[in-house]
Amino acid sequence: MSRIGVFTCHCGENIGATVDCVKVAEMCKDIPGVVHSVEYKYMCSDPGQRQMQEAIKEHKLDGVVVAACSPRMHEPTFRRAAGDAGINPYMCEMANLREHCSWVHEKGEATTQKAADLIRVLVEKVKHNEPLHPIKVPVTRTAMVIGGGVGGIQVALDIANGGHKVVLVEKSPSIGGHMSQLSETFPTLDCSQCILTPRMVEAAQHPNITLMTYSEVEKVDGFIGNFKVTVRKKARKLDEHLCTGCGLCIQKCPNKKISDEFNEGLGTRTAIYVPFPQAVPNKPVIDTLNCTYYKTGKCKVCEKMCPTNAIRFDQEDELVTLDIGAIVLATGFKLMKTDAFPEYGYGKHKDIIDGMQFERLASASGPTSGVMKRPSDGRSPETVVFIACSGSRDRAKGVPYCSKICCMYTAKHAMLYKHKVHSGKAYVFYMDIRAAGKDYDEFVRRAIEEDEVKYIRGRVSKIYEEDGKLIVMGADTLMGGEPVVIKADMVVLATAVQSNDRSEELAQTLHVSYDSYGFFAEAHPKLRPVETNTAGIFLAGACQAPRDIPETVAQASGAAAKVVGLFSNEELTREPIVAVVNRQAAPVYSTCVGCFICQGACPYQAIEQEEIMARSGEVIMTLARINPGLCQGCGTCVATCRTKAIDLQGFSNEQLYAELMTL
Amino acid sequence: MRVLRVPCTGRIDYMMVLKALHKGADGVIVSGCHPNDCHYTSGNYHARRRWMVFKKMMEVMGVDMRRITFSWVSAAEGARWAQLVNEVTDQVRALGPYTEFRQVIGAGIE
Amino acid sequence: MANTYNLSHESLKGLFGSLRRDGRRILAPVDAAGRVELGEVEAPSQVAADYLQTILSAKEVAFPKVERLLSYTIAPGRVDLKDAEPRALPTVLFGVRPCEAKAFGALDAVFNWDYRDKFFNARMEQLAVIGLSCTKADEACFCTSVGGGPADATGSDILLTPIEGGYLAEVCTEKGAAIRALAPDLFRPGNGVDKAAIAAKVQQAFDQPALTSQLPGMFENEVWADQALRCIGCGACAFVCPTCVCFDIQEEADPKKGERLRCWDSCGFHQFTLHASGHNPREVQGARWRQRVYHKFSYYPERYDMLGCVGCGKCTRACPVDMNLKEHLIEAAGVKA
Amino acid sequence: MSDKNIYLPYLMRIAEITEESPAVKTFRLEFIDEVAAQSFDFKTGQFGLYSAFGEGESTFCIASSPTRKGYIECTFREVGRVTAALADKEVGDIVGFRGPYGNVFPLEDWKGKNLVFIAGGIALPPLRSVIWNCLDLRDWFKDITVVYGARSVKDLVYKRELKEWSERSDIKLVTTVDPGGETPDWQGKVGFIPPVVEQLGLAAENTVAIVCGPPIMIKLTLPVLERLGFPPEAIFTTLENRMKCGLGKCGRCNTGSSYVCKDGPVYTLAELNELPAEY
Amino acid sequence: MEAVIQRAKELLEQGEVKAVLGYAKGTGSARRPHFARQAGQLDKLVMDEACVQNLAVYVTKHEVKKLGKVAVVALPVTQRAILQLMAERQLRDGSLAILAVDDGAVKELDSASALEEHLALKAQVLNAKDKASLADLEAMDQGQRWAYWQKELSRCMKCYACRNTCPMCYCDHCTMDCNRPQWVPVASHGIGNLEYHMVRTMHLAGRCVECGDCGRACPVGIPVHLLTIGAEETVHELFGQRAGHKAKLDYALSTFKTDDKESFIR
Repeated sequence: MSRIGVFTCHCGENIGATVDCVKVAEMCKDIPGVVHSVEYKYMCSDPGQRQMQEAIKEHKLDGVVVAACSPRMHEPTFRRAAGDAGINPYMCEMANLREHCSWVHEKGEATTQKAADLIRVLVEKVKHNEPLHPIKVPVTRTAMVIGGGVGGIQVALDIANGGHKVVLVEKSPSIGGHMSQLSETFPTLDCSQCILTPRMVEAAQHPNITLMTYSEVEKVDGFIGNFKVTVRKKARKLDEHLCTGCGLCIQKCPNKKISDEFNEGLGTRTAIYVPFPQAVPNKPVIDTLNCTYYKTGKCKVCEKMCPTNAIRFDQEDELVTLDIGAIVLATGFKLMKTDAFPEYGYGKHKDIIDGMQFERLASASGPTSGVMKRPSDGRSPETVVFIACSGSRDRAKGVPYCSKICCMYTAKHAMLYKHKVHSGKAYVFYMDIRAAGKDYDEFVRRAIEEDEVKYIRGRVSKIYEEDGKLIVMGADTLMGGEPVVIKADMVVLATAVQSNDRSEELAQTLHVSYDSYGFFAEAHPKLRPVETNTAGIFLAGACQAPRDIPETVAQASGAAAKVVGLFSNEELTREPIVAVVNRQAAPVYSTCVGCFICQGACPYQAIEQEEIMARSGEVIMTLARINPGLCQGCGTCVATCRTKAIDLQGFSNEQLYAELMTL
Repeated sequence: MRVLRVPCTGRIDYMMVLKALHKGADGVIVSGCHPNDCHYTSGNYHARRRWMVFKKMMEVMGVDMRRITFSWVSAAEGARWAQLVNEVTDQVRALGPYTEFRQVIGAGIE
Repeated sequence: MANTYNLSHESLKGLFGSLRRDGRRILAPVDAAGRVELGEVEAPSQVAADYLQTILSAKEVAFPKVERLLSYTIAPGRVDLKDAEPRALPTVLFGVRPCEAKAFGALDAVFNWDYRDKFFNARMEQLAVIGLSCTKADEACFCTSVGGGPADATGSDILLTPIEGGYLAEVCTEKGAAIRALAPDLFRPGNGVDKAAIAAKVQQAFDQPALTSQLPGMFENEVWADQALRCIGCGACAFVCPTCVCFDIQEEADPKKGERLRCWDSCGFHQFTLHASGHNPREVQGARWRQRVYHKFSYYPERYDMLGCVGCGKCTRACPVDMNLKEHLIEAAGVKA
Repeated sequence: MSDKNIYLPYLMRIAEITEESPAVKTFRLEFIDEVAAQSFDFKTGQFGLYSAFGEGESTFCIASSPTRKGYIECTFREVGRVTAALADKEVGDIVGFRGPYGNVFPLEDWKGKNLVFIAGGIALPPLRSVIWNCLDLRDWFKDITVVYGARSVKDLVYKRELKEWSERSDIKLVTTVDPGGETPDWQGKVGFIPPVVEQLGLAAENTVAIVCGPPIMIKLTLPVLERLGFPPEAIFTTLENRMKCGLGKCGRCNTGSSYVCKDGPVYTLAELNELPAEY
Repeated sequence: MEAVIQRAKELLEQGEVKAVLGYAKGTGSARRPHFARQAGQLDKLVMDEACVQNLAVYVTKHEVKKLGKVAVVALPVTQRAILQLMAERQLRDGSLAILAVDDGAVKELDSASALEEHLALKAQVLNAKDKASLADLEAMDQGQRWAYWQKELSRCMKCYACRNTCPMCYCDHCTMDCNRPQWVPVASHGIGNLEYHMVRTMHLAGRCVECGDCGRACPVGIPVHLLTIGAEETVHELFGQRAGHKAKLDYALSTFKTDDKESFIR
């Protein structure tokens, strides 16, 4: 291309103040290949753009250099204008006279000369530009949501209501997540089951949503719009279609003494069980680890009792591969266990429990049907001590961050205890009260003022047991650090919120980056909080950082909006600034030697193997090929490749070499 | 000081530094985002390894490495970039033209 | 025999002085960190003591590894071409072995048939060669098999043969006579000396004329591929060879100015005949090795009526994988067509 | 005596650029130096090295006829560093030209004979030069037949001249495209060149055949001509070896002992049969 | 050496391999690579201190691959080179019969994992002469080193013997052959030589098995092996990675650690 137009902008005073734009436009006339060079006060204005478009048409330009501000500002603007004028948008480059010249130098001949030099660099680059076209990638308009908690359910519902198919994958036998274990929720104290169950049912019955409970994601291939996800449907050991959920098997199952995970070990359950009464789907699962049949081969009571003989003892796990367009991670969090605290007895005191166990005690569907009974002897605790920041904000425990939700649910726990045991005394040891949400602080004030919960600002250094009482040794920093000793019947630790088990393993399966605590890494904390750096994979809720329910639901709708946006068009168009491995006619095929050293350099796993076959079907050579859907155009592979077989469109070796040659 | 724009430090090939010196540059600044906040996740990690090996090789071959500056500067650190550029340009001006290298260009041709 | 003289060591020193006074630089084999290579000398003492040959050939003096053919400046709408003048200093090449002295003839044949190469000629004009007969040879030498000999005077302006107390000096050409004219008294009238007795014994290895006539018939023979199996396709043999003349023209430019450089090239490289389309008439190393042998032992005789090889053995000594040319030629000669 | 610098090119100005097909262009070049313009002469079949200053030199034939004075033309496909630079040039730009080099089509020997030109794809340019030369000396020859084929209609070069030749009465033009390359309004034949030549039923008697094209086409067309009775001496072709100097010095272009840049590029089949198959 | 010849004869006769690649006597005291394709040619094989060349350079050549399966007499450097080639997917398991020779003992290996275990037994040690030269280089200051390399590299004529003799330089289209753009000038003038040797060193950093062949191959005796071995030692010091030790690609410059330590990036 050698009919290049140069358009120098004054940018008001930003460039014009120190650079003589008229002289620059004049000097650019004799750059080899430039046939048209003008200047204008505001190139990015409408008249400016129209002037450029007319010049392109009139002088039949095939390359444009706009000498103005930073490409990050107006490259899209000028490329769109150039595209509308009939040349390929990527034949338009910007020379940054503002940040690279006028802003950093005083007025003078040298500054004007430098401006002309910068333009000459970009003119040489444009000569080596190739017309590029946005990359079209087909989109499978089915989303997958991993994690069936409140976040996952919200994402699934929003996408499904957006008219797209959704597959909701949940690891445990029922959706609901941690929220289904809660009694009431702050700050409104409305019952968690009452607000969650309708959503669970809505999700179960939504025509666009397919529930895959008791299933885990095994493998993810492909790229944005074209994922191939392999899900392992763990065997429930019963035929879901025949089972009516009547619950007879659960009643008759003789093996009743299994520690119930749903009730955080406070209650027990049978070998064939449903996690909680409102479980969706309300179909039981056989716990093969503890079921007598699987241990000794005898029993089979459930098989005998089942009216629709739905029990299938020999049922195997099933691997299902699905075509998925976008994935939303909503795998939630886990609470640090009480055994992580040597100072509090390593969890051997039964009456030192964590927040979730208290929720189960307080919950009507809990092991104590909501009556306050302490786990050791079932007596109603007269004095309960709540300790905030147990494990959080504590570098020694490896959790330097604040878990965000404990201040609020500790205040809630104290209120619930006082509502249930009016005569009881509740103490809360805290460092700072983090109650920054809507009506949050008012809620905590209510706990202190109306329910007379005694807030003590200080840490608890030690707890030991003495004749049936838990001796809580703390200090009150507001009273000059005076030691405080409380004889408590029960202690509730507001333990740290951590990333869910095996979250790192899941992140590696999806090629999503994660931080040192196992939380998934968002693409940009402020600007792209619900996306990841891997195109087509989004985030919602506590899997990304400690989150309360309102934020989780808000993020869930955000992520859903991203997915619905992605699915809104037939094809996905992406910037063509991607790397390409060269190809040539036979017998050379490419200068790539197939060493695949570049594969290590690609953070997006965009480099695949392509086998070149002879007509006889025999593989002649295996070459690298870059998937335009996944490549983000960083160019690391280009610089890693020894034989220069890969080139980055928009920043190709020839372009950069040409620029270097004019320095 | 002239600028060569690339999307990421991962894209920077040591050949570009050699070509800059070949074209008569007396000093080169190689810069990009800090490790761990690379927009492309790991571009600068790779660049760092490359620079470590490249720097040692250039030292072994006797190139005056005081003229080549490697530095992490993120898009947000405008002031720090300005300060770095001023510092380096002064330092290179103090070192004067890189005559040792210039003599090689054009040498060996009868 | 052309007029022969005796030249004592002393008078050789005197000759060096007069040559220097005549403004000529003297290049001779010198010891350099364990290697023998051409270097500028002032006096015979600086010349390497007993050496077989230099590693690189003396062709470098007339056909340097990189030389500028032309240069130009580019401005909008115009190109200013500038011819290049070779830097040809008056030079005397001292101590060159007879095989290398003879090699200049082979270079001249290519550079001056039909079109004349001004760069080579300008340097050859300023060059005088004082050859030195070989008193020892090694396994790689085979000058006697290609029409040369350890005391062959072809190509030397003056040929010195070491004798008791000095050298037998044969003045062979006008340039040689011009040198003698600089200091005629240094050259005592010489008595007949049987050079063969003094010169090294180099056994004839193969019948070259028979090989040359046999080559056209064995173009498709497997022997070339077998011999070339261990050849790694580098350019060492071509670049040290005194008679290899193939070159490449490279353009080096930036948007404002540029120049065209001639540099040594080798038929051993795979991209020597590679087409832009990827097609390569000499795809395999066997074809390239065959081209090297045929060019010197079949095409040269056919086109220039002389051999493209002087049997100096430099290629054998320089080859990283010990491709012994003499051995290969013996093997090729032995192949029944 | 200082010799002339044989590597110095003439400076030429691009007078006209014709876009022959997607990646193929034809330049008409005029000598900038008046003296050279007058004194320059060449014969059909000869080639030259064309310089894109800043990138290097590339070898193409002189596609115009020696009978047309004051300019030379060349046709090239954009395939490498130099040709890409040439393809970027505009009318009025300056390029270099070195030549003429190589041997010639022996028109003298062909007097009074029928001529059959067979060209494939981008190989028409060397034949176009000799066809125009023969048409300007039309009475020297009996009838002239041109068979020209390309992969598809848009790959046909010199479309203007093909039309002109088809309208002339003293030349028989047969154009063909590979199967699948035809467009709806294509009148010419459809098929590869060897069968098309076979169906033409050419009389070999007192006829000379000139064949140029990609190696595969030559390999399949020569047997057809031999079957039609063409003796090897009456079949001419040009070789497209890699070249650097064009002056018989750089040692690159040889096929066997024959330097294609000096003893070629025009060879008869008889001569080619003497040479080893190294092209 | 008899053990190796014996084993090679068996492999050849049973048709297990089409050729045996070892060393034979050359001109004078030289040793040369030797392809024995019939049993008759086996007796030329020799094995002594003079046999040092890294024969792995042949295993990636098209002409050698066309021969079919080859048995290679492999010194430690050749073993390391073959393992590195397998890691870079240029050789498949079983395409070679590796006759590993370690101070006299012969062991037959034919898979990358077997080779990896075998190599793990012996530590790779840099020979004293090279270590001393590298130390001398280290001791010089920047000006001296520049002068030293300029003097040495000015004698380079770009015959590419150092590149073509290196087993790790197997690319058909090398960067030196790339002319769009022409990163490294072809001519062997000052800047052309400097940039060529810089690029070659960078291409071998982390991939060089330190056999020293490039230094031996240079007709004009430029110690180019100091550059590549130096770069390899640098990579080992910085990242603890060595070429030719792992069957799976373990190349320092195509991976990273988030906490790579360095002191010069401001």
